[in-house]
Amino acid sequence: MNIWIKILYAVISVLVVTIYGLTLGGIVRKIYARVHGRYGPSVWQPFLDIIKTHGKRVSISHGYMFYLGPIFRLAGGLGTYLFIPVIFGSVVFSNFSIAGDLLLVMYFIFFGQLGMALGAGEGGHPYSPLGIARGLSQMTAFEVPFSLAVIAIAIQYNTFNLTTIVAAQQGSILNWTLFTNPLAVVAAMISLLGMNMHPPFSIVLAPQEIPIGPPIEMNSSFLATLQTNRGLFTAAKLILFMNLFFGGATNLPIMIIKTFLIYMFSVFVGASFPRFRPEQSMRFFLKWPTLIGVASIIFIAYF
Amino acid sequence: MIFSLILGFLLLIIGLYGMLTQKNLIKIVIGFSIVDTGTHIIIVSIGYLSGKTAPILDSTVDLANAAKQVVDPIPSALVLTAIVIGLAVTALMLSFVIKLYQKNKSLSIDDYQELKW
Amino acid sequence: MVNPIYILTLSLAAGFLLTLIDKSGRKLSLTVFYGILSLNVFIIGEWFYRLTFLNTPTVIINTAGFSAPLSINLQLGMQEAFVLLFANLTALLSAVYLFKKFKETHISGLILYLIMIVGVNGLVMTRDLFNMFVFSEILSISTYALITLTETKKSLSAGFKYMIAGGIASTFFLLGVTFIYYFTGNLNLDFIHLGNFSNLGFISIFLLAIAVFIELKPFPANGWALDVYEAVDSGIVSVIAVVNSAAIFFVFYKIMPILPQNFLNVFGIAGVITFFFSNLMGLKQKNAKRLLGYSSIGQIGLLVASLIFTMHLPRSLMYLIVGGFFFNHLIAKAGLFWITGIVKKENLKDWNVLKNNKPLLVLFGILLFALAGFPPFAGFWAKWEFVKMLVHGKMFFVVGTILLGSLFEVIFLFRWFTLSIKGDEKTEHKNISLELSKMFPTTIFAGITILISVLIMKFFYDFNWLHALPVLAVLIINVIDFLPSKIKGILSLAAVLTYGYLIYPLESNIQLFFGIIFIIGSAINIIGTLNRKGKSEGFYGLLLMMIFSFGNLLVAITYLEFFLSWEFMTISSFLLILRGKKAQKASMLYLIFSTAGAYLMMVGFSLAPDLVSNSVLILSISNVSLPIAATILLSIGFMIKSGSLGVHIWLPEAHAEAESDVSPFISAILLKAGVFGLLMVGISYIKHTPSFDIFYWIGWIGVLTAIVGAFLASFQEDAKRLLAYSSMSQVGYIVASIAILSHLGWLSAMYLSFNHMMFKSALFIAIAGVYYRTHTRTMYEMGGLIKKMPLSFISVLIMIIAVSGVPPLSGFGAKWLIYSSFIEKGWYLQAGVLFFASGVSFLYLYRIIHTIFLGQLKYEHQNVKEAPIWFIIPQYIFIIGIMAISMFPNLIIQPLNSIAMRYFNSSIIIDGYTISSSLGYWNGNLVMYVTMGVFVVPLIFLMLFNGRMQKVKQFNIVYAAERPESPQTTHVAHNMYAHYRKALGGWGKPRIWDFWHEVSEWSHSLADSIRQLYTGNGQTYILHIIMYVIVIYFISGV
Amino acid sequence: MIKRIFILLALVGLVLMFIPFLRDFDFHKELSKLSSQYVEGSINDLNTQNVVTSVIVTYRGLDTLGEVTVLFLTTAGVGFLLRKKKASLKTRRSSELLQTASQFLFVLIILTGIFIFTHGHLTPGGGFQGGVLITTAFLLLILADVNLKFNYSILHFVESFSGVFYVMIGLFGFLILGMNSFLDPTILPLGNYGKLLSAGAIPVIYSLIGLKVGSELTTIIDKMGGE
Repeated sequence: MNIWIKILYAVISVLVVTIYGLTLGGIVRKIYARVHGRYGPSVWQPFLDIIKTHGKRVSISHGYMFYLGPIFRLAGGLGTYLFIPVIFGSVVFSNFSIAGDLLLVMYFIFFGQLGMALGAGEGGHPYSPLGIARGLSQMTAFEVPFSLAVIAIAIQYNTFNLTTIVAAQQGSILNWTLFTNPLAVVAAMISLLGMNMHPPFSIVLAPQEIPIGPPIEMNSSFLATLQTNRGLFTAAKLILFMNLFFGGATNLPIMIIKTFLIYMFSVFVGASFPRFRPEQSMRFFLKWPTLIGVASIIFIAYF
Repeated sequence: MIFSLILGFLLLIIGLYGMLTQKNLIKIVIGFSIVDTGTHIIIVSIGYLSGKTAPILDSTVDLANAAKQVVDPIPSALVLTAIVIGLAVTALMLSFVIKLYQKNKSLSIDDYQELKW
Repeated sequence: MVNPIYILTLSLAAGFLLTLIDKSGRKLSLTVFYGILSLNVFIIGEWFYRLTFLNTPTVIINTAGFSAPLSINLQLGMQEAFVLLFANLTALLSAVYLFKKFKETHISGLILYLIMIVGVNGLVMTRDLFNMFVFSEILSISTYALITLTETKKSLSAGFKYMIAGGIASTFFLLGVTFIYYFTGNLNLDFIHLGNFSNLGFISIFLLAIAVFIELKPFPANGWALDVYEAVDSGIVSVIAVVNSAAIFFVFYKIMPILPQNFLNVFGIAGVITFFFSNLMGLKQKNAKRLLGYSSIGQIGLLVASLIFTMHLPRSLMYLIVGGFFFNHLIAKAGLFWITGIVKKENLKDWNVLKNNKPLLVLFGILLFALAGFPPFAGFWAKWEFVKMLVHGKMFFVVGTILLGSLFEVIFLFRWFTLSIKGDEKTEHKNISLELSKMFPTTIFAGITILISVLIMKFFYDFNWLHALPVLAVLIINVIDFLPSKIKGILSLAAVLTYGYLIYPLESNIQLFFGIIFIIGSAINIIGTLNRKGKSEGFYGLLLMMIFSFGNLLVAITYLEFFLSWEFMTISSFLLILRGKKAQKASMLYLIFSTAGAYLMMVGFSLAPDLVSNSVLILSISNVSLPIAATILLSIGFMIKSGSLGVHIWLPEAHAEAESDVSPFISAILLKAGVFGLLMVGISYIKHTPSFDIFYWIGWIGVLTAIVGAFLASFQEDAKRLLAYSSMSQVGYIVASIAILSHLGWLSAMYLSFNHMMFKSALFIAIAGVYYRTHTRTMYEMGGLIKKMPLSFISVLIMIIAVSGVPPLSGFGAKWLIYSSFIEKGWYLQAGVLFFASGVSFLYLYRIIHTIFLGQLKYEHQNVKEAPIWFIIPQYIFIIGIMAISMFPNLIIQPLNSIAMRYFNSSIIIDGYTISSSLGYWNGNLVMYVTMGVFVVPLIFLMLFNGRMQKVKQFNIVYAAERPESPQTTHVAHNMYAHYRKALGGWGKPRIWDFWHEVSEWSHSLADSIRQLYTGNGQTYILHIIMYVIVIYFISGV
Repeated sequence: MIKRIFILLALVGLVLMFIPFLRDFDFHKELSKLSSQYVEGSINDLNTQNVVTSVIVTYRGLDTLGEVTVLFLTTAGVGFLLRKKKASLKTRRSSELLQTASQFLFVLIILTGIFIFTHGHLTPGGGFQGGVLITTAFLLLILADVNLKFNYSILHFVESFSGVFYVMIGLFGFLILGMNSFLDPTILPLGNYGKLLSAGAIPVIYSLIGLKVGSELTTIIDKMGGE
């Protein structure tokens, strides 16, 4: 295939998913507001926010790493998304998944986080490293059940190839990992709560202690970049989960429904629970979800 | 002569007992002397052959058959050396005692144990 | 050819006449004195030469015109000549050492000394038991008297105790001799036969043997000897410890043929016990001379044991072992005692006067290394062969005891050494005066030690000259040490490259790969050392020694060659670490663990079957099936060097406290030696699958090392310590991947090794640059340095991305390979732990870059500059390397694939840039392009549409509308992951450290309680002797 | 107390160790082969009436040389230890009677001593015994007058030269009769059995030993006496 066509497809894919992701973000804010008994912002608020922040007249930078931080972040989101085959069988949405397998996606997630952390670090505000330290710590913790689940899947399907994994789940709803390997799915879904940083795992951006956390020094276009990424990156993660555990999607509407439902799970939990302290959060992940993950591996490998 | 052998061992033990229990340096040296003496007696007594004469082959001994008539000359020769050496060691020990006393005005072995561990 | 009887008579006659000669002036008597001593050496030297090299038969000299057994006869054979030569030489040099004393003291001193040597010579040569008694008394009495050469309360009381102990021993001897005569009718050793002994005969022999044995100072009946060693003048004590001991040891050797085997066994074990306990007690010793005393006693114990246990060996081997120990002990101990007399400090802590005294320090070092049995000195070879022999004889208990004892000895000797170099800075001392008469003998002995080492290497083992290269490097660099360090650095760089060129043809495949890590890696790191100012005396010699030893590991053919290079590597790295400012403790830890590891390896190699082929060890090992015990021991040895969990505690200390341009060598390269070794064990292992899957457990250890290392790194405040733990963690990955024993596993292990070499070198050099500018390693004291040191920042940035495994850099390749290999192998839980570890690694990676380079710049660092160019160059070379293999992974994957294919079937397919395993695929090239694309697009966008951006000053931040009061309070850096520590709860405690601390405390207090035996009371010592005799008597079961 | 128990234990242990000697010891009825050879040799080869002397001076001559050396060493050692100048003691002068008697006895004892060491090969006694006797003579003098000063040069001279001559006689044997003949007394004619001038160099050696022992012991006693 011509490389330019491939790039064109990738651009289309990115645009679609970014819009979807941002809309999703708007809906979630609405839901949270309603749960809190507020009216809440418009569903299109994220788009408005991006345009507004980007249009800010004053823009300050603390140095070149600060400048690059948001770019790292967005590149991380873009890359993660681009290495995932989004829709099974679709050429447009297969992205650059030929570059690598599940492991590549898992590690590319860190690309943006690390870059952002560095950029925020140069901002010099104490809240940034505070939030980052918490975020990194929590990340190490929720990665454990998630990676155990991924290992369980790798054992189950004997591959790290995402397309193969999705392919294996086609046919019947009972072929979904959700039903063939429920323990792994439980472990992974719990770690998704941490990944999405909704309560009770919202320690990184905890509004009472470290208002808005790492991005605190980010402004104007930098903030806009981050906001764009938030939509894209959230969607990318949801798609990854969908592919791994919920049979993937064969067309766009199914993808939207499935990812929406997956997201609703973490929104539902987030709206119902108060926030953990950092060490509580870490202990939580290292206890039950981890045990469930181990159980899933033992179950799938030896029974 | 079993008695002299017993005596020798007895002296040996007595001497050792003295060396182990007496605090006075000079008495320890005396103990050592007794041990020495005991040893010498043991040496001499093993050379004894009952009913035989000293190994000095003068007119009283039949030269042609001398080896049958005398006691063993070797232990006697050895003991002489042993005695002299014992004497030498004792003399040196006593000089040490003198020197120690001159330096520290004490003859108790308990006062000479700053070197340890 | 001078008749050996002259050795006795000339000295004797001179002794008799000296009183008269002295009347015409001390000068004359001194001339006679030294003349006779030299003449003795000459006569014996000639005999030694004839007997050894011209194969002159052993001479037997009868006396009084009668032959033995009627008269007393003397015998001078090769063994006698050997012992006598060194005894006389030591005596002569000791006399030279005592020159000042002899010039002033009473003439009797000279006489006593001269006749003491008569005693030694007679004792060694005579074959008559009673005559031995006489000569031993001559020896003893003169020694007793000479003890008072320095007349102090201590020396007098020590002398008195010595006399009493000696008196008791000679009483037993005399009784033994008497009864032996009675039961055998003979006094001549050659005419006493065991055959027709009655029970009483055995008791007599026992009395004789135990008397000699007591003179050899067995534990615990040796308090008197220790007191003597401590109290007596250094010159005399060296004679007592060396010459006397040698003579009495030889007496033991002479009577051995008439001793029954069960006695010998008991004595052998008693020797081993003596060795063990003396060295254990030495741990607590603070007094230099007493310390040497403990060591001396221990060595004699070892000597006896080695003599008894090697009796059945072929002569040449036995000579190497016993002679090696004997010689080593004799020379080194004499030299060290002399040095104690030059330094004149009792407490070890005061020995830091040596710091400013290079010649003396060098001598001290040589002798100490010799004494501790490090290569290339005689003791090393002896120990190697001895252990081998004991292992073959399945005497594992003895081996264990001896090696543990040796370890203790290394600990206390080198504690002394490190204190001398790095002791407390505060105490000021006057410089030591180096009298020629004292320096001369010491230098001669150090020289002889080296000479003998060379002879053994050349004639006994016939080593390739390459194996002497590490030592030669030190010597050569020492010669040109006056040059500025830059020149020496460039020369060293050239030397390393030349060396690499030289061994290149000897290498193939797997060696070539490690050769690149060892040699090329080192060469690049040498650039970092070019920043040194001044002369850096000794530095480059040690550095070259270490690098050459790395290389020699690769081309070693036999186990011994490998082990030799391994030990050279240990020595040189130990000394390099010791150069660090506060490295005393760190280097000790390193040495202790390395030595323990080396001993395990020694036993491991002894257990290994002989090599069949003559090719390089790493290749020929595949034909050899290592027994399971050998596999375990060798693996532990190698894992100690690679800092695996449980035995890692040396690692952070050594890395942190070494000089900052040395740390990259230690971390990036030295650890790989352990990896190389483990791989070697693995190669043998895969060819033969034993029932017990040891590598399964090694895999777990590796995995746990990775996670614990990562956590520990995250909790550090010290940048170098952080990097050190990071290395531990990374090497944990490598060890675990080796343990997988699969194609993919080894591929990942080698791939990560190569990567780790590059990124850890660069990181350590970067930190070296930062330290050079800021003079601190504590990270929270820095911050915001990105503005001052952008080049270093970029380098650290790239390297931490590489370490973390985030695509697109090469670190991801390692992660991909490792996880694939683990899943493929079926090690699922281990893979889970590694995932966790790799997550945790983000904590420390972020920490090091953030707390140093980001956040708030400190006021005191407002004016720091970019790191010196010499630090920047190697970093950017490594960056180029990392970038190259990130972009084109095939560059490295392909060769590694073919290496791993030697041992396993390939499990990957390389198709263009895509590498596929049975589980997944990865196209490094495409990932790189995509990443660049997604990175560059937003960048361009931002650059185009964010033109109005303005830069702000340091404190211009959203800070509750205030200006922060100081960078310190605004920089979140100290104890950054406190919450994590809290979350870990009890798991976060340093249990392993506590464990080793307890071990150390426990052995020290054990040592302390055992040495309470030595009450200092002469009577107690007699009691010890008598009890000892009785106990041995009943154990021997006469 | 514990120490006492240990001492007792040690001694009991020693007794247990020696008991077999007392219990099972059976005395020889005959001379050992070696001794018989000595007895024969003493008659035939050395012409020495006193077998012990021939053993001491000839067969085990090296021992004896060593023994002399030990004594010499002790002299040197004691001299070395007590090398500081000794203080003169203030004593009452001993009585006229004591002095006269001691001087009278001195000569007598010396003569006896000389007799004993010159006849060592014939009668019991010899160099050591004679030497000791000579010493007692000097001891007598010292006891009679504590502050007595000897002529040390003579003492040293005698001591040194008797030793050197002893060694030289040994070496003569070695030089004249071959390398196995160190201390061989047959360098001098063996003479007639049982006569004073017999047994080759044995009486000479024994006399030298006597002189040496005498002078050495005297020195030792003198050194120690002053302390």
